[in-house]
Amino acid sequence: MLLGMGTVFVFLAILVIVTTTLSTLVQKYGAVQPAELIPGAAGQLDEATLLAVISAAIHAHRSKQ
Amino acid sequence: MLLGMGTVFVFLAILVIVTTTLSTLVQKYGAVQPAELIPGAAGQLDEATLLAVISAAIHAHRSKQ
Amino acid sequence: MLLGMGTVFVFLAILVIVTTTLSTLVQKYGAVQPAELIPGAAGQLDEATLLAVISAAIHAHRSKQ
Amino acid sequence: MDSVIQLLQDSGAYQLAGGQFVMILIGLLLIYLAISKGFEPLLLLPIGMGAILVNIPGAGFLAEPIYDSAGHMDSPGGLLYYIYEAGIATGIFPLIIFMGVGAMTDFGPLLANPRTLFLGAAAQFGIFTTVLGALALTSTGLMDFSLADAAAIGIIGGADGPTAIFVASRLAPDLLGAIAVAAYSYMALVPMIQPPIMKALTTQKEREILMQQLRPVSQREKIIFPLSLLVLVALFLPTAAPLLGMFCFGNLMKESGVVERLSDTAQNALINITTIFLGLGVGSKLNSEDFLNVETLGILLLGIVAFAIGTATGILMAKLMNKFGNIPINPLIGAAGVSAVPMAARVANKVGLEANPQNFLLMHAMGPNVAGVIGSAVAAGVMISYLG
Amino acid sequence: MDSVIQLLQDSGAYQLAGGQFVMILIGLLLIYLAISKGFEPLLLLPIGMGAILVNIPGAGFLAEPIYDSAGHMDSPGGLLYYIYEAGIATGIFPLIIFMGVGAMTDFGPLLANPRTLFLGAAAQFGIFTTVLGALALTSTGLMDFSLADAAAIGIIGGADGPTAIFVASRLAPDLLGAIAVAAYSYMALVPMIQPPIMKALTTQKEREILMQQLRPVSQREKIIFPLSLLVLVALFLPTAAPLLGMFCFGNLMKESGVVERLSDTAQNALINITTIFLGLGVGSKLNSEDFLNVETLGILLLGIVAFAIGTATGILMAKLMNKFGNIPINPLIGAAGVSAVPMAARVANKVGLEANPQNFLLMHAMGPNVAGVIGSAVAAGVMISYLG
Amino acid sequence: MDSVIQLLQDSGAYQLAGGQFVMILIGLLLIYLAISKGFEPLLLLPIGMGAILVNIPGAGFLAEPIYDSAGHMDSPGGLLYYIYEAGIATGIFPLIIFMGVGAMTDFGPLLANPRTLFLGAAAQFGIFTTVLGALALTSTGLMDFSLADAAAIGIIGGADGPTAIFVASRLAPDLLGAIAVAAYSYMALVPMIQPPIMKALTTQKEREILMQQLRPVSQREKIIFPLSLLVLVALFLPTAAPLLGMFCFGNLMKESGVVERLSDTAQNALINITTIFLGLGVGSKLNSEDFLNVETLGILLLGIVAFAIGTATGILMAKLMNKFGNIPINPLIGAAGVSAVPMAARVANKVGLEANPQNFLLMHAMGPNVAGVIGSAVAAGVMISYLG
Ligand code: NA
Ligand code: NA
Ligand code: NA
Repeated sequence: MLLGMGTVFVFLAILVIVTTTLSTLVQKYGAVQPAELIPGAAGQLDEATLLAVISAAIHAHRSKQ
Repeated sequence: MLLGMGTVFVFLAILVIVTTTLSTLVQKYGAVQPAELIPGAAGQLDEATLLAVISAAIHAHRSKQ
Repeated sequence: MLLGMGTVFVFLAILVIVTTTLSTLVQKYGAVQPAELIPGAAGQLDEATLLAVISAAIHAHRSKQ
Repeated sequence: MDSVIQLLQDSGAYQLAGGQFVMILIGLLLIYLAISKGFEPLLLLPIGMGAILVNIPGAGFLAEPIYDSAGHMDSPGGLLYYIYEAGIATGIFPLIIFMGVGAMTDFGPLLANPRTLFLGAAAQFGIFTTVLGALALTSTGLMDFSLADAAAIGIIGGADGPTAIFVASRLAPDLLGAIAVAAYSYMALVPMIQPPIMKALTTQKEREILMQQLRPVSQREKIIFPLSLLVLVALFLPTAAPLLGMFCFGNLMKESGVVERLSDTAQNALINITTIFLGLGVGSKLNSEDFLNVETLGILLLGIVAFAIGTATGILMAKLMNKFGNIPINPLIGAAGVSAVPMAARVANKVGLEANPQNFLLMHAMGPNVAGVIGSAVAAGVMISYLG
Repeated sequence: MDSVIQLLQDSGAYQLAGGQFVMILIGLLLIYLAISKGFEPLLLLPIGMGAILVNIPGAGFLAEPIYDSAGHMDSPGGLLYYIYEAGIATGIFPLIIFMGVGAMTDFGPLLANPRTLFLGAAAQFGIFTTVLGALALTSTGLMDFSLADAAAIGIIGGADGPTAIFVASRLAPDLLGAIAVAAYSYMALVPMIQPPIMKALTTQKEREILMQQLRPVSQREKIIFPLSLLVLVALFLPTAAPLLGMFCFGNLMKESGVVERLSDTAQNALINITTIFLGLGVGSKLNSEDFLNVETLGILLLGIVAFAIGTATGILMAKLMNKFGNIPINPLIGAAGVSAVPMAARVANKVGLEANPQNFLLMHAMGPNVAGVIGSAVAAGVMISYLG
Repeated sequence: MDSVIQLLQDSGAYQLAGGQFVMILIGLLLIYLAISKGFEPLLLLPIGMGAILVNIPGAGFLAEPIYDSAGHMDSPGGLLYYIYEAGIATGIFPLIIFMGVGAMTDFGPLLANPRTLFLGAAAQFGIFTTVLGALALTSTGLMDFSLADAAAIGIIGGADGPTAIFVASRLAPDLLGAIAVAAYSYMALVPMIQPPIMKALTTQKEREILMQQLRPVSQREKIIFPLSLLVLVALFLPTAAPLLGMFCFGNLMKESGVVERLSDTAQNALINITTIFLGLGVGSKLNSEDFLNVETLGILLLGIVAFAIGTATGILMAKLMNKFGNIPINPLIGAAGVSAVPMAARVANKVGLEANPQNFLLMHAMGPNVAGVIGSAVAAGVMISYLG
């Protein structure tokens, strides 16, 4: 039971750390580009990005097998 | 078939009696406490009531077995 | 594959013909009775119509068997 | 070339049997009546569409899924197969609809004048005489109805769609399509079926009877009513508990006032979703083998007889009560006891107004009208108790 | 004559065993508490109705369907059988509810003050001590709880209905009815259970502590939070993924702002439909064999102990954090860590206002309040990981 | 100590294989594209979430339920297992979506100018050339697509999500995830894929062509259209009846005007609920074995080729019709024939405005746009007729 309670605490402690870190990062670097969050027309490079990222992922995975 | 029709009549006759009786009772005794019907904060004695009633029910049932 | 594409074309061509024909008919004969389309009380002869049509259909079908 | 032949053989025109063609026409007729004549469109439009879809040869709407020996699906079933099996064969869809109807029903007029429950009882007489009628037709040798079939047909006289579908799904699944079509068609035809009977059985003076204004009914009475109905069902007629239990549940959600979001959903999103699928599922029973029979003519005939008798006995009961009671009842509201909510109550109001332009019977007729819903659910319970 | 006898034998009064009668009264009591006392009516009204329906003898609400050897249905199952098997035994309904709750949850206050997650963690202490309590009661020989039962009972202390139902459906289905009733009843009783404990464990001065205004939280942070929570769950506690995954999904739909129609549906039509059926299904577990036991008394007792301990440890954790941190925390908000959203946060606010009329704790208490939801879902994952 | 080891072994990090990690990243990428880039968020957000959930090791989202020999459940299945099996393997979810899309579709522009159906037919050319392309890729030995796989891939070129999912669930369930992702991604990319092709195949003068104003279309024509389409499907292409039947049903509910509450529900609550579950279910097919293959690259490549060819053939057909007809057609609206409603029509409008600021093509492009939906459903029927 201590283990159970310990797991809850450790997990939420990790969540505190991660959340605090990410919030700090977002407040530092993220706040300036609100436009990026507005949904609408897709960006210019998205197609290439999408294909490139998925292709890279597949190749990376296959080369490991 | 007479039996079927009879059942419908007897059942609805009982419903007439029960409904009339309950309506009379509600109009006599129930109309003065409209506040009780308003949902909201639970009353002061509910917890004790709930536990007492369920406990009593269980004991009553077990003692019969 | 030509067959597949052919099917799509033939089907849509039939749809063009049917649609054009029906639209012409509706524009010629249908436009004057807009009241008939307004939902509401059922017409005077519907019951007889309904029964007659369904009965006729059943008899027509049974006589073929 | 083989491919062309296969495609042509797959085509509906090649496979279309005469019966299926007739059933597609009947589906189109139901849609026409729903749209152009306003015949119960919420049900008859989906039923008509289901009838068309299920009769398209080769479309597989009623195909059963095929599983391999390990239980994995080799080939999926058709949409209407799943809808019918999950929602209608199980009775789930009519019960959800009944819950929603309960959440839309106001028992106030009934509670203000509980004696109108007797009118709702009397109008169920049509149900039971129709059962006898079905058995009589069978004895002529022209048709072949079992006792369970006869009971399911009789319930058309209850003038309540979900009740009829629920009973038919339990007692006579093969007749479900015809019974549902008859029930909803005649409910749409109430404004034509009832007035001649009402006028024949009442005098001008009776039709002019003014009724006393209904007393106001408190929220508390409206909350207690579904609960006491439920307790009576539990004590005396448990086979009516599925229908009346869900009906009382829906009504309690509405009247309690504490679960408005559930009540709203039961009256809107949930009942609408269920109605779409119920209609399609009922339509899927409109196949030529089950529908293009002389039995369907019998069902249509018996259905209208049931309606007519129920209307008559409702009126006659009101006249009888006037003999014994001292508060006058306009016998026209007895006709509303068949159910067909709220159409029958509106018809009573209209005929009353014709007799006397000051005679507003609508609220008075709502009492027997909703009593008729309870009455036919009780009758359904009796039928299932004997024959289910 | 035989027919009359059959009808009487079918009647509920004939078949009604004492236990069923008591259970129907308990169903009526739950409905009374829901309507007149405002006890979590969205759940307790359907649960009470389910309890009544399932205890009507002969109504067959829990009947299993019967199939012939070819797999065709001979006799359909009862409505509550289908609801329970499809939605509760599978865990689907609590997960859909959790998605809807996620779509209604604002993590803003938590993100503005992430340390309040520790309060939400501390308040889960009640869960684990209750497990020990259940095992202790078993060791007395008075009751008989397995380790899985004890874990399911403990989760009542999580003060979160869908979590309790989900865990009970996996670990102790026979106790599900009692556990759900206890969980929702005590959640309704939070305004009575918590204040005495809060006052006993805090000084007047502590209750007067004013908290700093929360910083505004950007949409981007609110989008990133459910995703990072989900990734942490994936990495460290996958058995919590069903509950927290759906919770994060719902929250992401809301915060992303790009799928408003889905978010609206998850918060309204879908959660309402599911709540109706979840309540009926839970109520269907309120049968006399499973509920009229001394074990139910143990569950009720342990449930309130769990609530009390969770409240206490939440407050004590806040006091401990005040020892080490330099930003003061009003320890009253620690009590909101048990969950019972948003009731516990409102109680913290009310007790805070009593101590100091300028002390508005509501938004501050929402942080530990939603943290408590995460905390008990994590605890549920731990339990299922060990015992599932 | 053993417990600690078990907990760690249960943890996702311990079990996480490389493939699952990559798939979770792809899920996050889809969510990023949905939220930040506005890529079809209604589908790609739930798909991405489904991809993440299903790849959490040990979470059991795809676990099959286990039954004992008496048919009682020993262990429940995972949420995504139930969603996939009930809604996608059966084809139910795409059909419900198609009904909702039908209830949202206005055939007015198509009826005002029925010749645009030919544009919707021509743009399906991409579907069939892509099938050849898939077979060609297989013949290179780099990839391995069966004929059924090739057909399912080709349907990406139909630019219609539910059609693609329906066909893939019947013909190539293992490729369903990749096909759905490709279909929705390319639909989102229409504003980038189409304009270069449109400009390459048309002259400035052609793009400037002004089209005659569309005549008003009566409600009666709009009611007759779905019914006549349905009858033609019944006669000539029954394998297209599931998709087109539900589409016509939805459209008829809308245009009939007599079942507004059903039409509203089909367009809102029902389609939204289904979309949430469809997305999660499709996402559940994004597992590493099926997705991290060279075949997925092939699907992505073929999908964009299909889009490009469909766009081109739509434009070329419009130019061809201008050779023979005397009412001028702006060839840009031919590109809208691929479907991708209403994005492709908006793109045609935008490119038209660039050529001539007075040239409003939106309503003209809606004709081929909805014709493209019919066209790809017909193509789907052809494929299933040959290969299903
Ligand atoms: Na009735
Ligand atoms: Na909690
Ligand atoms: Na298309």
